[in-house]
Amino acid sequence: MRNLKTFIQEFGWPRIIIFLFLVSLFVLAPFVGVRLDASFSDVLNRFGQYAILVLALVPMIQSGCGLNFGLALGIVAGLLGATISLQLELRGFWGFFGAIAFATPFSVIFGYFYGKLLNKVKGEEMTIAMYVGFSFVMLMCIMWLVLPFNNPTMVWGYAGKGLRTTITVEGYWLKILNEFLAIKIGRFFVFPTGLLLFVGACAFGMWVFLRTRIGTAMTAVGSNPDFARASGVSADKMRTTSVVLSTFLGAVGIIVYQQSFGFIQLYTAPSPMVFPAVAAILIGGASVNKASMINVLVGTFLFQGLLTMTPSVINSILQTDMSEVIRIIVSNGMILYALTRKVKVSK
Amino acid sequence: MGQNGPLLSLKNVSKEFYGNVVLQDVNFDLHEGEILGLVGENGAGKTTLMRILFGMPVIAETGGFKGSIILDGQETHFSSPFDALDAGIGMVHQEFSLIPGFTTTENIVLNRESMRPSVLNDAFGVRMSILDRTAMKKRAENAISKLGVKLDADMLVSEMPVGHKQFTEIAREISREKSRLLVLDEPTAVLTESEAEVLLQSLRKLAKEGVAIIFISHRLQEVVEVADRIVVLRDGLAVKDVPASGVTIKDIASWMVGRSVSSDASRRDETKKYGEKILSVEGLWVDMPGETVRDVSFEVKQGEIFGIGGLAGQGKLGIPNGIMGLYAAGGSVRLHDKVIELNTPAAALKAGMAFVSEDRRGVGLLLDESLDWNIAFTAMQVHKQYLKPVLGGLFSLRDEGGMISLCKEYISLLDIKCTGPKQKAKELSGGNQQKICLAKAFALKPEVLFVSEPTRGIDVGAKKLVLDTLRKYNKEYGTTIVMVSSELEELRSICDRVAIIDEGRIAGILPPTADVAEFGILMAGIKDSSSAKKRAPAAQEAPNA
Amino acid sequence: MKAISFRNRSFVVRSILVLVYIAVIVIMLMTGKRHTILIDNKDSEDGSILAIDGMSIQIDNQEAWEYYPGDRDKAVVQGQRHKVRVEILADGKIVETAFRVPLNQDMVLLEVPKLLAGVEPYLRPFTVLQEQASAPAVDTPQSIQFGGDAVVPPDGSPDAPPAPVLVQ
Amino acid sequence: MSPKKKSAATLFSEYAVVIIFLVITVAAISPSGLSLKYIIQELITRLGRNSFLVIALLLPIYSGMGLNFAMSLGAMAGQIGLIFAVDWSVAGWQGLVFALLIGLPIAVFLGWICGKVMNKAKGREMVTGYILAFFINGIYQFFVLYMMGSVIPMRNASIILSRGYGIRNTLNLESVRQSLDTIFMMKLGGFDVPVVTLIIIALLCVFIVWFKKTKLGQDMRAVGQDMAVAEAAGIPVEKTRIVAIIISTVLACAGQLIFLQNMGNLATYNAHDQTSFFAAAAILVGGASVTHASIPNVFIGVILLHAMFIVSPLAGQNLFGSAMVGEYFRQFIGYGVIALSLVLYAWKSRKAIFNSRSDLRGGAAAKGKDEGGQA
Repeated sequence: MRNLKTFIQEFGWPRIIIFLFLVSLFVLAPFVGVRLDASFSDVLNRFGQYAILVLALVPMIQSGCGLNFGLALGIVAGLLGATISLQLELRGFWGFFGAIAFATPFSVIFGYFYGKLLNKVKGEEMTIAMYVGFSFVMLMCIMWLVLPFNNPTMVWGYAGKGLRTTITVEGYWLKILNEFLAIKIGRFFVFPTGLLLFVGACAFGMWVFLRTRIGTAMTAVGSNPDFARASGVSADKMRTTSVVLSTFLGAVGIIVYQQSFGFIQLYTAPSPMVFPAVAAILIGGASVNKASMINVLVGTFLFQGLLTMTPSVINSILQTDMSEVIRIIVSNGMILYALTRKVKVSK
Repeated sequence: MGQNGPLLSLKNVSKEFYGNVVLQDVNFDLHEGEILGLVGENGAGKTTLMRILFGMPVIAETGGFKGSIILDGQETHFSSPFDALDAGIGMVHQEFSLIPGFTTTENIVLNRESMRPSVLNDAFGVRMSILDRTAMKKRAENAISKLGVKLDADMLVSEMPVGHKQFTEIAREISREKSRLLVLDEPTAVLTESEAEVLLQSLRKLAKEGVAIIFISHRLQEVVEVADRIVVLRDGLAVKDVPASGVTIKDIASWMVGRSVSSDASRRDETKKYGEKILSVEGLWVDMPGETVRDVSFEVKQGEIFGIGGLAGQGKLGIPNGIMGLYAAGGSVRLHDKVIELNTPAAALKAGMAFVSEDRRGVGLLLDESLDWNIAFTAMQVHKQYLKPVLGGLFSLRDEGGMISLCKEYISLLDIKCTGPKQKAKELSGGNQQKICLAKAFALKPEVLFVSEPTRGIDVGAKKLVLDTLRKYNKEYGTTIVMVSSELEELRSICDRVAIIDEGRIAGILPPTADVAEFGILMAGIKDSSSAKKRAPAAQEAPNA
Repeated sequence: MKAISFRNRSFVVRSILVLVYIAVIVIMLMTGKRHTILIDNKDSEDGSILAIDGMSIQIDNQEAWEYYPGDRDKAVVQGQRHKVRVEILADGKIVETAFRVPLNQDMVLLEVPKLLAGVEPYLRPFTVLQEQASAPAVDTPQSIQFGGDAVVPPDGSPDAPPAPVLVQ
Repeated sequence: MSPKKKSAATLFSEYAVVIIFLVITVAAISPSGLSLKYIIQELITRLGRNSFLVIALLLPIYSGMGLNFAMSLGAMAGQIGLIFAVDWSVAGWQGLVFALLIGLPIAVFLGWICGKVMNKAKGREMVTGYILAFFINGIYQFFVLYMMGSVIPMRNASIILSRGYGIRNTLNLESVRQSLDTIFMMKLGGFDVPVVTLIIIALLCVFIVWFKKTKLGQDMRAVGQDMAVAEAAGIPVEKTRIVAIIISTVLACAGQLIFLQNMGNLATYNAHDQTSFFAAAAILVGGASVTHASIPNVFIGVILLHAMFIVSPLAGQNLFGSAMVGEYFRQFIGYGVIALSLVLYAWKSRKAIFNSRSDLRGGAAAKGKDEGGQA
């Protein structure tokens, strides 16, 4: 009984409630005429879409910068990469990896200055990160209108200038990862092997990075900055590296999301992408200064599972579309739960 | 108030924290209008005594105290500082507890402001009443006049010189209705001589008006000047309780530190030879909060154990922290005549210096990580050890195996009681945690090892083991050790030379066998009574043995 | 009288405040409640009372309107007590009466011919059956926080949707 | 900063935000092609519409809780009151008072919850407030979109969604539209000035000034400056902070009603999203910081921010050929000003700590080079 109590203590009540809620949804699904295999394949697909965006939060949490509410910077870098790749009309794998290649310089530059800024303002980092992110997204909105893109599928019909709000990736690198070695079982179930392989590779890459010298130093800066300083590690350099890494992964994450979702969403789209990612990693069990791969994978699966199941199951039970309300309450509730936990610095 | 019985008397008060006794049946009385000077080394139990008197929650949390406190003849039990305040006991701490943005008046009457009921009182409670600023100012001014100092009642505390802040805080304590007993904990620590002089004047004025005062200070000549009676605490015992007249500073100093020199100091072998000069420090200043180092110069020879002692807050802890670059520092530090760049911990570590911090849990350890991590981390970061290159050296991964074997090696070497290399650091006892910090430093194979308060807060058994390990490393591997400690006995038992720091400077360097009173005098920052102005000159390095 | 101790004096004051609070809500409801008065100038069902040929009716101090047989118009009023002033164009006879509209009755029918003929129930509650107002299809409210992937946008509509008007 | 004379640099950094805004707004006036008269008239109406909401931010800043991004809780309470007022078709200014009195207890309750949550997240109140606003928004949406009409009987079917329950996305507030402004709309020098609204705002300012003189006001300032010292002096810190948040939420409730009656329609599910953002941007543009704010900051802020918001879309239209650029530009400036002033504040407070220690540095030897070491 004791370790059950510590397990609950450790895992936290809200996470258990969400987990049981999701399991009950899966159990209820067949009774309410919701195809289990279709929804499961949908959950897997959305898991693949979001996993890398959630993974992008890990470096900054580990290095003690807290939850990266400024992930929008990374997402914008990814959008830049994707639009350039479309402008050059790169197709297939060239298109996808070209987008990542173009996004890399932007994400490193954005991440570097963003990191320097965060080092200057220790304390209230999260609020500042959020508003730097939002204002940068708005600045980019102007850029989308002004930058010289002219691929017809991207620009407005009549004006011939300025990008559309949503650009289809059809014909370029739509579902390039999903289809790669995809396994189809029956009419509904598609196992997006390529996508999950890519996600697995990124997660493994992060796991390995955390084992390297710099990765270890970064974790030390997160759990006890004074200890790291006393061992000759420059806390500011580590934090900046973690921010650059987080921004880069944000860029990769959005590109992976777009190839599976099918649309590049510009203008104010990046801002609302940040909260689901933060909620997911917290549901996975991460705290404000410690996050592991399990937190990312479990959290993303739980959160996305919730988002796919609630509309179909709840709607057919209550005949109303409660999913938007449930999503807001669950994810914000989770973030609130994490923010109000005393940061248990074991003294 | 004229009755002649003592205002306050402590009857065999004693207290122990987790087994080690901090106070042993302390008895003393205090009459109205009497100033009692309370002196004693760090860790002698002064602060704990004041915490008991003031009813701080930490006392109740750690098992309460034995004996009784009698105020005005009846026994009292204060469950919180607010009870003590109501009973008329005021306390002034060393670090100010003032609101920077408030004026002197507002601080003095903080949370006891005089108010006029407002129309909303009935509806929304008493806190809606309007402040009566004129009455507040009047109360503040008469408290200030009671102190006999000139303070501008409307000046913001943030723009006040340090001395005024101290007076504001004292004025706040004595402005309480029936304030009868005032406790001052190291009030002159931050004051200049002139300000201290004015403070002592006002304390005498207060005493004449019937307020009893307990004056805690390590500046012995101030205690002698102002106190009517002096109580000396040593290792929790009230060893002396004498009227102040006719007592000299030298007596107090020797009572303070006068323990019989413990036996194991004598076995120090005299034949120890030292190599040439390895470390030299010139004009070092370090800005470490509470431990400011103003101007320190010393040299340490190869293979020597150099001790640094002195009272808390004088700057001894600042020296190692400054040299290792953890706090902003300046001046010159040379190892083998090679200049070490300050303010970058990496430079000091790479040059071959290691540091076991006094803040074990805060700086010394990664409490949430396993032991092998803790020990190998610094070596990994500084000397790139315990890493195995991957993909032809493109990047390197942690060599888990190497780290575990290193950890096992030190577990046996330092006999660390734990379940294995993978146990979390926070689960170990204080003594074992200290050994992990030592192991972390030894893993760097340093030429010069700085050790700060190695035996603070650990049980006696572990203390002996830690000291023996240091001796063994010094003898077998010839590591030069610079040990900073507030335990004078420890320094004298292990070090070859002991420097005493006072007011951020070296007051003097003595051989361990020097007479205890000499140490006491240096620690108390005694200026030889004739020329009170100049600080004790930095005594030349006394020839050893 | 023993000085009421502070505690129960504030209790008394607080309970008065609560009563005043509720009283104000009721007063606001009474004075602010909006009703619609349908003014009719039709023959009564059994034909006993005929519509008046040409009259001007003024409710409270709103504008007066002329009514001819078969007319029906409405006046929106606030509060319970109202007065109506009828002036018959033919012979200039003026009839003025006051009437009360029940609080929870949103709409009442005032049959002026019955009023003039002095037949009592000239004021009848009138419940309009609310035909389902063709409310726009419910698009799930797009909170700026989760706009992201909740709704799949139509494929690149040519004209740019207006940017979310953040500032009115 | 002990030296009384402030060097140009510190002066600039203190009012950086105000100066930048002034420059941008003045520069944008001419390209926008708007007449000065139109701009001033627009400013007067917006002053009446928004200042009440911005003043609601003052108390939490005094109590050291930073910008109260959770004030949209108060806005939601006000909106619920307004929905009931429209449902019972209580019109005119009585409708507003009715809505306020219905919304008040809800605002007090939500304010209490917000205070409790913020006390658990000391040091990061602002981001917690922001997330709490979204969380309560979820509950508000559940309450208004699902409970009203089904569980809670609604009389007026015209505001209910076609499916029978839940309030429609936009409500026409025709019954209470401009009811406060038009009680006494005075024509002053060619501009119509909503006198009653401005009087109410003036009364609120008097209340704030009076409130700072009360014991509770003094406790709040003490808690804002140094929580530990306030606690040691016996001030109930937690309770004081909760009261500050409750008052702020209640004022936000009333402010939202004034805002909505001026607008004339209610975006049921989105109106409150932006309230805290605009109020925070306004007070920061007025030169306030996270720990220091005064009434002049409020009015300077409202005028400057809204002047920029009026001219920039048209300026964007004329300069870049698309109103969208102007639109995005003003949102960029809105978010940018909050980010910039937070960064400046955090950077200045670190520098202040650094300077206050600098006299300890240098020691007896020559003035050591100022190292960036652990301050």
